[in-house]
Amino acid sequence: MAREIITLSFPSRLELLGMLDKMLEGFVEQMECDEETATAVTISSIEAATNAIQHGHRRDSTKLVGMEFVVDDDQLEVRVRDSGPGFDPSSLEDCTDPANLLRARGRGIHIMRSLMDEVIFEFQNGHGTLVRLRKRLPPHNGTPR
Amino acid sequence: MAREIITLSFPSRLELLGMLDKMLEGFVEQMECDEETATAVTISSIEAATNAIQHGHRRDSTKLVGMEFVVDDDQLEVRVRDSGPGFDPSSLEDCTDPANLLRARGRGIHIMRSLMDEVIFEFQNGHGTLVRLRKRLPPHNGTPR
Amino acid sequence: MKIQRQDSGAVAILRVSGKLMGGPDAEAFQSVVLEALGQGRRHLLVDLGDVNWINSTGLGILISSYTTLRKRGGELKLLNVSKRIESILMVTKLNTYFESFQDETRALESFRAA
Amino acid sequence: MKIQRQDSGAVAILRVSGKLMGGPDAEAFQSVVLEALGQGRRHLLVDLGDVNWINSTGLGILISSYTTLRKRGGELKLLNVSKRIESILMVTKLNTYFESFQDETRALESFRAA
Ligand SMILES: Nc1ncnc2c1ncn2[C@@H]1O[C@H](COP(=O)(O)OP(=O)(O)O)[C@@H](O)[C@H]1O
Ligand SMILES: Nc1ncnc2c1ncn2[C@@H]1O[C@H](COP(=O)(O)OP(=O)(O)O)[C@@H](O)[C@H]1O
Repeated sequence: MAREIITLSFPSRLELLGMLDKMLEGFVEQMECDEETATAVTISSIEAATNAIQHGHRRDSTKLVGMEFVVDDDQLEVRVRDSGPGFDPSSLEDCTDPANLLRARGRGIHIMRSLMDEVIFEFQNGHGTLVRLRKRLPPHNGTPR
Repeated sequence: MAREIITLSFPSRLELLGMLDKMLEGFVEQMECDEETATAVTISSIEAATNAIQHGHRRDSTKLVGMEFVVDDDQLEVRVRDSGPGFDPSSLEDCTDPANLLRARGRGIHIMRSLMDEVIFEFQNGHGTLVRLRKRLPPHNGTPR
Repeated sequence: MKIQRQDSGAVAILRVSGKLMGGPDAEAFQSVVLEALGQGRRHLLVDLGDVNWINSTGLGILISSYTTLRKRGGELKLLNVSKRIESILMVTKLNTYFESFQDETRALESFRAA
Repeated sequence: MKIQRQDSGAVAILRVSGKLMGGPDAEAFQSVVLEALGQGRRHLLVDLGDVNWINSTGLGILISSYTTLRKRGGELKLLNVSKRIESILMVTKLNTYFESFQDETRALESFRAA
């Protein structure tokens, strides 16, 4: 099947994450992927969107979070875009280090990296963050995903 | 609250209507609108999207259906856009006429008109159809919808 | 869409689940109906309790089956109709054709009484 | 998010439903925990069976409560953890802190045994 792209954009309000969750549920359902992939994609997409809303846009609902779901035969990529200040991914602390284990925050990116095959951050000098979450898909039976 | 717009676009495949349905479920849930409004918006949006896929794009999955959910304080408008040939809404037969009641098709637009407050079709001479589905919202208690 | 058939006298009970939305579902549904007819089930009770999703095109599937059955003196009735499907039946006035039940025993009795 | 509290000896059972995602939920959760502590419930059993939705920020709420309780010699355990929440607990290694049960009676007994 040729590449398919679904796009979504919504105001930066945490309350809209419930809608995103439902949409993802329908999305992975119709992709007919295995449960592990479904869980990984859903959880990671929500973590990335949470960060775009909270850190990228500081919950300013006039700013839009942009998402793209790019489905190819052999992989799925979720892109999450915000127009915030960006950050330095290399400076993150390890949340599974015993010293950090009981901190209330700092787990989102670790969760994405644990569940997805690849997590790429792209920054445009103060013009925003693009997170690309990739998951390889097992060979499929030929019907459209 | 200021106007909020959520946008969605997806390839013209009927299988993706399940995802749209889930997303709408999450959307009306977070709007906290009454059940009648929720049902009306969900059913009508799906009918309009079904038409965009089937009649507008003849299920050509390379063509994208575009949707916008525009939330104002006093009304909600769902816009559904395709790039198909358009049609003449004035030539539709009444599906509730006894003579037509047992036809297998021809009910989508009637359903939209029955459930929503206003249904507007806009055509751009062979460049597509835009359906605007409007529902007035009862006064709200002030928290964001 | 998935369909499971279960018979009770002259009535075939079709337990539908998933989405009912025309296209490929129409043929699958029609073939189950024809098979039931061929095996002497004149009536159809369609259980929509596990149908989370229907559109007007899916409604067309029920109407086609209704017409097929009526020609052979049979009836089509509905079981466990959700609020959403109820709304669609109301505004399309199809509730005048499709008798609908929330109780399976009563639904089956109604066929026998006819 | 909604919380219902029900006590069993020194254990406050919190039945959470809806979304657990930080922000306003954090304060609401914290105040129920402090109230239970103030009324002599040292332990917390958090029933997540009706939580359809959690993110890492929501997890932070549980961690803060865990820390609060530990300072007072109490425990926080989880009940009815879904596969999704289980996945998040695993990759963050928080399953080493949060003991988790699928059976309420057993969960309550585990507090008494301690
Ligand atoms: N989209 C983003 N824009 C700006 N900063 C971000 C973004 N995503 C993550 N960050 C930064 O990275 C840190 C770690 O993120 P994360 O691992 O998700 O944990 P948390 O969100 O709980 O802090 C955040 O605290 C924030 O400083
Ligand atoms: N987006 C569209 N593009 C082109 N034609 C359309 C579109 N929507 C509706 N139509 C036309 O209007 C007719 C009636 O539509 P509708 O009431 O939804 O019933 P149905 O889709 O079952 O035919 C369709 O058969 C089609 O000819």
